[in-house]
Amino acid sequence: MYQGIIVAGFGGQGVVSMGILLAYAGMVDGKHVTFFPAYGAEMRGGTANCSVIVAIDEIASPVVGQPDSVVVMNEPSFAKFEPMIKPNGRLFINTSLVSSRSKRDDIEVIEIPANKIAEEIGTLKIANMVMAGSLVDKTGMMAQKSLIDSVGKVYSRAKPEILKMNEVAIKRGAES
Amino acid sequence: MYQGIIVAGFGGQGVVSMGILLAYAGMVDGKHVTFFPAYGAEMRGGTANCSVIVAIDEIASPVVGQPDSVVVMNEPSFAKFEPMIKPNGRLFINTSLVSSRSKRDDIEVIEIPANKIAEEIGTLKIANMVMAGSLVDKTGMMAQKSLIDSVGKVYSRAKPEILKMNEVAIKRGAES
Amino acid sequence: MKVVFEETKGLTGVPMRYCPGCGHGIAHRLVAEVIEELGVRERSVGVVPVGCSVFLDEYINCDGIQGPHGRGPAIATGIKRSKPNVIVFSYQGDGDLASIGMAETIHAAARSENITIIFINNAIYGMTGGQMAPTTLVGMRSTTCPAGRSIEVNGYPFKMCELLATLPGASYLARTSLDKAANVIKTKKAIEKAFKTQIQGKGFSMVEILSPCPTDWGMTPRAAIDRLKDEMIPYFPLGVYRDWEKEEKERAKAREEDKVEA
Amino acid sequence: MKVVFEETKGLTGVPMRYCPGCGHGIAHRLVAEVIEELGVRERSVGVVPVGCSVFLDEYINCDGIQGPHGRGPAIATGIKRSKPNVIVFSYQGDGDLASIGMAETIHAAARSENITIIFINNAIYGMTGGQMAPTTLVGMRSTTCPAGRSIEVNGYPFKMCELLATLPGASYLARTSLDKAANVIKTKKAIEKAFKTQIQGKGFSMVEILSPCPTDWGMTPRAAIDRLKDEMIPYFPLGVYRDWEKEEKERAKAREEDKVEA
Amino acid sequence: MPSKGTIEVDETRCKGCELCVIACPHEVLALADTFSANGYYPAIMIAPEKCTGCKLCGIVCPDVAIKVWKE
Amino acid sequence: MPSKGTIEVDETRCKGCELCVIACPHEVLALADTFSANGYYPAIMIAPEKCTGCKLCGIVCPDVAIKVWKE
Amino acid sequence: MAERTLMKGNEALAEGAIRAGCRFFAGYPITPQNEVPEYMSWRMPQEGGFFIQAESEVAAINMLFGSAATGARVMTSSSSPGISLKQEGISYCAGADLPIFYANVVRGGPGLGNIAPAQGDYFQATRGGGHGDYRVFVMAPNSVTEMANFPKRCYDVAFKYRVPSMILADGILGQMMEPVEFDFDPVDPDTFPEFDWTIGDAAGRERRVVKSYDLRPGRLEEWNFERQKRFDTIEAEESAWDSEGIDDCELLVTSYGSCSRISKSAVKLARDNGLAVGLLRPITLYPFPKRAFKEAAKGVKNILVVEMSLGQYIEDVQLSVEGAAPIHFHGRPAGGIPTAEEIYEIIKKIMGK
Amino acid sequence: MAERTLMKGNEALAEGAIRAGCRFFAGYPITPQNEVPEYMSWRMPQEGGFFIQAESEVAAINMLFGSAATGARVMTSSSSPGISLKQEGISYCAGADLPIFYANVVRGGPGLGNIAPAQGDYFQATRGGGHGDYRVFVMAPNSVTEMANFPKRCYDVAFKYRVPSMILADGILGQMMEPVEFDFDPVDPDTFPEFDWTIGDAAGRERRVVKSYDLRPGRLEEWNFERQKRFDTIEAEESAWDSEGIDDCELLVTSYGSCSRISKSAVKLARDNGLAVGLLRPITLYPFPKRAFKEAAKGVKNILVVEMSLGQYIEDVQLSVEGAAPIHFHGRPAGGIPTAEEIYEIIKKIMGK
Ligand SMILES: Cc1ncc(C[n+]2csc(CCOP(=O)(O)OP(=O)(O)O)c2C)c(N)n1
Ligand SMILES: Cc1ncc(C[n+]2csc(CCOP(=O)(O)OP(=O)(O)O)c2C)c(N)n1
Ligand code: SF4
Ligand code: SF4
Ligand code: SF4
Ligand code: SF4
Ligand code: SF4
Ligand code: SF4
Ligand SMILES: [Mg+2]
Ligand SMILES: [Mg+2]
Repeated sequence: MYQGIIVAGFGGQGVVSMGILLAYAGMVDGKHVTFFPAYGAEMRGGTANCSVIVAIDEIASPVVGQPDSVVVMNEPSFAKFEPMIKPNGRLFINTSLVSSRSKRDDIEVIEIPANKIAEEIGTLKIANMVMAGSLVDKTGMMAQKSLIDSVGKVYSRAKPEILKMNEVAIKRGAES
Repeated sequence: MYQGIIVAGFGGQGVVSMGILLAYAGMVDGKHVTFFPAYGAEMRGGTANCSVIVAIDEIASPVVGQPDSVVVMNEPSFAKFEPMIKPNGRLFINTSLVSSRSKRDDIEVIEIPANKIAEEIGTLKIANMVMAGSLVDKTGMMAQKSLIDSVGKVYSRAKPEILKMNEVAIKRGAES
Repeated sequence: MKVVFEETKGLTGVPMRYCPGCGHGIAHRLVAEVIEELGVRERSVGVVPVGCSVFLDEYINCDGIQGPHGRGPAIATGIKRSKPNVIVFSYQGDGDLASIGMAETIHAAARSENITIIFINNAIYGMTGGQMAPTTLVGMRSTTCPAGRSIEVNGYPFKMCELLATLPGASYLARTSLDKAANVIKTKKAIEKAFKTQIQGKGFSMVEILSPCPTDWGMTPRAAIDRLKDEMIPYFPLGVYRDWEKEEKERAKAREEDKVEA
Repeated sequence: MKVVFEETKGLTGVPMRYCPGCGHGIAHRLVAEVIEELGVRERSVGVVPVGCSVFLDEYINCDGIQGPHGRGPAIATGIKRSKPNVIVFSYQGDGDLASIGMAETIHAAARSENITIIFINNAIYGMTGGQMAPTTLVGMRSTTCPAGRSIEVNGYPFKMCELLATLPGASYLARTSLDKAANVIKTKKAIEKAFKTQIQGKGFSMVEILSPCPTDWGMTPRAAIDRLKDEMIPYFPLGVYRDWEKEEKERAKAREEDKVEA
Repeated sequence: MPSKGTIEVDETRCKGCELCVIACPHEVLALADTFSANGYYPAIMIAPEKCTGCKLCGIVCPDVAIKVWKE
Repeated sequence: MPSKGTIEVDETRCKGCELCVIACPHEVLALADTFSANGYYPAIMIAPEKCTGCKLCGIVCPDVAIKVWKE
Repeated sequence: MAERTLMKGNEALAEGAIRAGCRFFAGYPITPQNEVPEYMSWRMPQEGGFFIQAESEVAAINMLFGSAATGARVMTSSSSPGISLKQEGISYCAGADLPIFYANVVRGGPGLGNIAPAQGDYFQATRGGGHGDYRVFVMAPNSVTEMANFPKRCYDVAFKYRVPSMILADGILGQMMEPVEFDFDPVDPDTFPEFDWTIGDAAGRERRVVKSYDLRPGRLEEWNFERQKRFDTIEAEESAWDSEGIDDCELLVTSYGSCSRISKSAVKLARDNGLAVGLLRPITLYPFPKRAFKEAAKGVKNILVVEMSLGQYIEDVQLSVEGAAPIHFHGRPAGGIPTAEEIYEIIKKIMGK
Repeated sequence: MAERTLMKGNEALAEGAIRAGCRFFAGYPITPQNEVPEYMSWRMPQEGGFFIQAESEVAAINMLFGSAATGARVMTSSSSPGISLKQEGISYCAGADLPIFYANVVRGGPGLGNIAPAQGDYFQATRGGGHGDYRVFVMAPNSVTEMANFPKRCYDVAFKYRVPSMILADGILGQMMEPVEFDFDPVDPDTFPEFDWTIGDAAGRERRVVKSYDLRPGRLEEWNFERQKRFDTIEAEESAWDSEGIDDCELLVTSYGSCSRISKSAVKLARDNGLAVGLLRPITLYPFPKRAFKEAAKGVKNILVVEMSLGQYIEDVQLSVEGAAPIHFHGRPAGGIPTAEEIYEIIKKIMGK
């Protein structure tokens, strides 16, 4: 099992924290993991993205050139990362904010109205968790439990009710 | 003909200007020349010295490791440079200020009461010219005329009577 | 109805990439308006700092040069001394001007180098993500003084206008703020005066502009404006700190009075 | 008869290699006497500059450290922050302190770094052979301003005490001179006060000492002393520019008066 | 009362910083409650009739997003 | 009148800068007219009887060449 | 197995230095290493150490100079332009035999360049960007765990030989997160022996002077020869490297730092496709593991050097293998990051596949 | 034959730069190059140029950065520690493609070292002491006449390729006097063509920006590749060297700069004593005359490298001759000046005489 993932969206959509959570959860799950944020001046007020690798074997290159999975949280990210996905890879689209649809037939596309689901659960802030739930479920790269258990570790200062909402979001994501 | 010369004395005794004059005169005389001053912090208030080479052939190394001739204008210079002279080389001592005498029998020693002679001519400042006159005469490295002609060029702002005294000093040096 | 306010030709028209509510955008526009209005745009060179405003050259419509962090005044000196007819302004942040570039700033002022400095004091290192600046207020948090700036370790924030005012070479020095429209208007006047100082060959001019950095202050633009008003201005008083013109007049007047008395 | 004046144990006894009539010798002796008399010699570290006084470590009888030109205040900061009990003084020339080291000087003062600076202002670069210093007087000749310092090119000489006095972090600042015995005695008092400032943990102290450099001024020592008196002191007024003790007392008094009034 | 002035906000430039809203002396402006294409809530005129064309909104806008007309 | 003080100049240290000569309020000192071993004209007492042991010469000497005694 | 923590490279570097006894940090912000000073700003006080944001990189290295002279384990870090500014100070540390530790989280150059990961400062790191004859002990980690553990090794070597030491990383290593395992227990600086070269408390001993100069004729030369002997010992004893599949390979690939991770993926790809390819990576860049390279080069037909710069690292390979096999080159400067696939294509081409 | 003037090396350097069109000089005093700024301070105004004593070396190089961007022929000079301080600025000049000229009159290092002549800054000069992938065109004069004439050549190359250029000298060359012959007529900067990259007067043209950065993905890499091509051309076309008796020699001696003068005396001594010894000296250190070395190495039994440093220059010789003959080394660091006699003894030993 080797999953090279890119998560992308607006700053403020929790893209980087989702990446860290995935890496942490992968580690808890006994996998090898790396996380690499895009950083820099060109990020000011623009898009944010990061790369995560979760794998059974030791990870050599931490650079994700051709992602196995891409999570796009907003429109500009779609344009930038959709073409990079490996053949037979997966594209996770937050359809609440992204209206473009992939024309590629060599990838699997998973469409999730993440904002809508998040709103239903109680806060827009957990749209990223909905996506994470779906990603972990579809790729099978780790146990859902590992992901859920990690939330409390990564957001160690979050209140119990928020943690609970995160768990719900992950599960709803997995179901959709 | 190859003459590697070191001139040494107190700061203020005209050691460096004597070196420059010798190099200049050598050039006027059609020789190859180099001049290299000792410089630096350790010179503060202490001794001054410089190396001059005058030669028929092109000069490769400008560094005078073993001088053919050494001119010592004061006591400390004697101690430092007398031992360095090449076998069969020459030591020019300003006996007005240097009381040490060489014990080497493989060099020629020329003793000149330069300060006394200079005083007689009219100013202590030309003691260095007395030594230069002797050096050029004994080594035969250039025509005395080249040396005398150069004085006016190197000290271009000097008054005619001073230049005249320099000429006298050079001649008196050559005679002693 | 007539257009009474629109984008100046002093700007390139490229949308600026600064954060929402960032003062750099306002300051850029003011500089652009002034060089356009004074008719010197085509012979102006902007010395671009390292800082958020490293993008300045994309926005202000004149020649530009981008060099090492903090060395704007030295670069400006090189240009001005080679081409005295060129109008040179060095645009700098507080880290750039008052930390790494302190010596260059002070020496350019002492030489009364005939250049103009636009100094954006936002009390933080914007570009690198919110570290302490030499002008960070005591008690204010940053990523390198997470418990708040302490006098004990970091000392007192610099008041650059006051410091430079002690140098005879500083011809025009003013501190303004971007907290409200009236002060933006005053800022523009100060910038204009600074450029005129240079155009008339009167020597070193600098306008220090108190400016919000909502992002690295961790605030909404609205709250940042309030901090400008409530915390920055009280510590960094606005005003003109040196004015060669006024000083010349005063000297002339003093001479007149001397004459009358005599 | 009793010995009333002899070499202090604060000196090593090694004869100094400075030029005849050079002020460094006097300043060295004063510092040496003070650290000996205050009983801190064994826990003192002298930060040795690049300049003629690069030989300081051979003469003053305490630990020493010699680093890059102009960075004394930064080096002193490193020592003091690692070993607060050590008494650190940075001995610097005008080129060292006010030209290449300007930023370090100003920032150490702003931080109120608890160190002492002995600043020898001889208005020239002594060690390198007489180039213009940031304190070279207008009109004074040097090997890099052979026609005399011009305001146009080189700007105005720095008055470091006045400049630093604007910084709240500067706790004790004084300017003294070595032109005559009375002023040498005052210089020693100022040095003593500066070290006491540090010993009592009161922050940044500096004594600026106007000092002759007969060699690079191209003068006899006697004439150099006259220049100190006639040209240097008028431009660089002697006196105390900051005194934390006085300021504390004044503040206390002001508080008292407030109370009485209330 | 017909307005004495009016403004135009360039939605592609506006970043919803609200500075113009604060600056307007006549409470003409507010932020929209829907995202722009750039992901910001842009400024809009909520009381256009009150606009005097005083330019203050333009003067404080960091993104040169406002154009002002006056009679 | 016997002198109230006296001084000693260390000839190996004195560089003949004359500062002590200038500083002495009683014209006790002058430079010698013969070279020292270091090539300088050292300070000497020319009116030792006038010395008060006031230390001023020592205080201004850059080369710590002077030792002063007083009654 | 020690507990694994997920850490950013820059934070691991900072934490690793603290655990290795670092108690003085002076730095100045610059991307992509800002997490180092930021981490230090809150961690140092917890350990009774001192953190200061200096007014500049020049001031920072000179603060280190002062602090190191008191015997403290000191650190500074920066990225390319900032490291250039420190060169004078580093030369002084070398000249005064002060053991300092610093890190360069390299970005794209020259000049302001960009803030992307790069390896363009190899020459500067290994050949002394500063003046005079000196070297710096240079380690090139390729994982966050190595970022965490190498500071300790740097201090150990720096103090043993009294030379400067550094870590040469880049934006990848600084910014990425990986699980970290520390391979040593935290060191307590209070347990260090007294050194016979530190200044600051002269009571009961001869006074000492820390300096880098000697104007007496010939003395500085002797001192340089003595220092050179220390470097000779370092070259003989302190080099380190890592290899994979070099015993039976036809093509030897070599890279250092983050780039070696990418090369490793490429080599795996090649092996998976039946090509006899091996990987050799230097862990210390100075001293360069010359012998290891000479050995490895013996059996191979070709060597491929991959670096994120335009022909710097390759010189050390050339100097080591001395023409034993043809050397091919693939360099990506100023933030260009090669991919494993791209390297694999080059491997195939060289091997005629 | 042009008239010969007796000049100090530093003065010849300054005069040579002025005659080559230099009209902007910013510097800061440091021994042993003080005569350069001192000379400039009175000569520049005579030529309508500008001299400024900057507040520091850092300020000086940045003043050059500004002035060079206007198209002026600019110069700075310093000695070792001062050159280290300029490394960031030099990297920026390289990054912004600005043609600057500077001189390093090297002294003993590392650190403050001493002020004696030395060659310890070879790595820094030839390998870019600053950050990023760039090189500097480096010339190594060995006489006062070359000090006078090389600035012109430096400007020509710098402007042709828009790269930094420098002269690597030392205290011997800076301080010695020799008769000087200029091999070119003074250049009038007013006759230079207009450049299409300078800033300062935008009327009637598109505005321009001089900068060294590009944050757009991939662009900086492209720019670096383009610059590298210029360096490739420089390597192919601009190297220069000098030789004596290399056609029939058994032992090849090689040195650069002042040291090559001393080696020349040693080689003469050897020839006079019937030994087949030749001398090869690089005149450009970057580009290094690799081909000349490769050629020369072919016939010889041994090579002797003599440098006034501890093994820096030797690396370029090694990289050039690629093991063609055994290389012997004689290095004197930090102000140690070898004598011709001392080198001759080594020659004899190597040749078994
Ligand atoms: C030599 C050097 N040091 C550090 C940096 C990193 N750096 C870039 S911008 C900056 C400071 C930005 O703060 P400021 O000058 O206040 O400008 P702002 O972004 O706040 O407008 C720093 C430290 C650099 N590029 N070069
Ligand atoms: C980086 C660097 N730049 C320049 C020098 C050369 N240098 C040595 S001392 C000095 C200045 C001396 O003047 P000052 O500081 O006034 O001390 P003084 O000799 O007058 O006491 C200079 C420029 C140096 N050693 N290092
Ligand atoms: S970080 Fe601050 S200074 Fe920089 S663009 Fe954003 S708001 Fe402006
Ligand atoms: S040059 Fe000047 S400062 Fe230096 S030792 Fe001589 S007199 Fe003193
Ligand atoms: S022009 Fe004046 S009144 Fe109209 S919207 Fe702008 S600020 Fe308000
Ligand atoms: S000030 Fe400008 S950017 Fe801000 S909300 Fe108003 S129009 Fe938009
Ligand atoms: S002690 Fe006083 S009186 Fe005696 S010589 Fe010295 S200065 Fe003159
Ligand atoms: S002051 Fe000292 S050095 Fe000068 S003449 Fe007097 S004794 Fe000699
Ligand atoms: Mg700022
Ligand atoms: Mg001085």
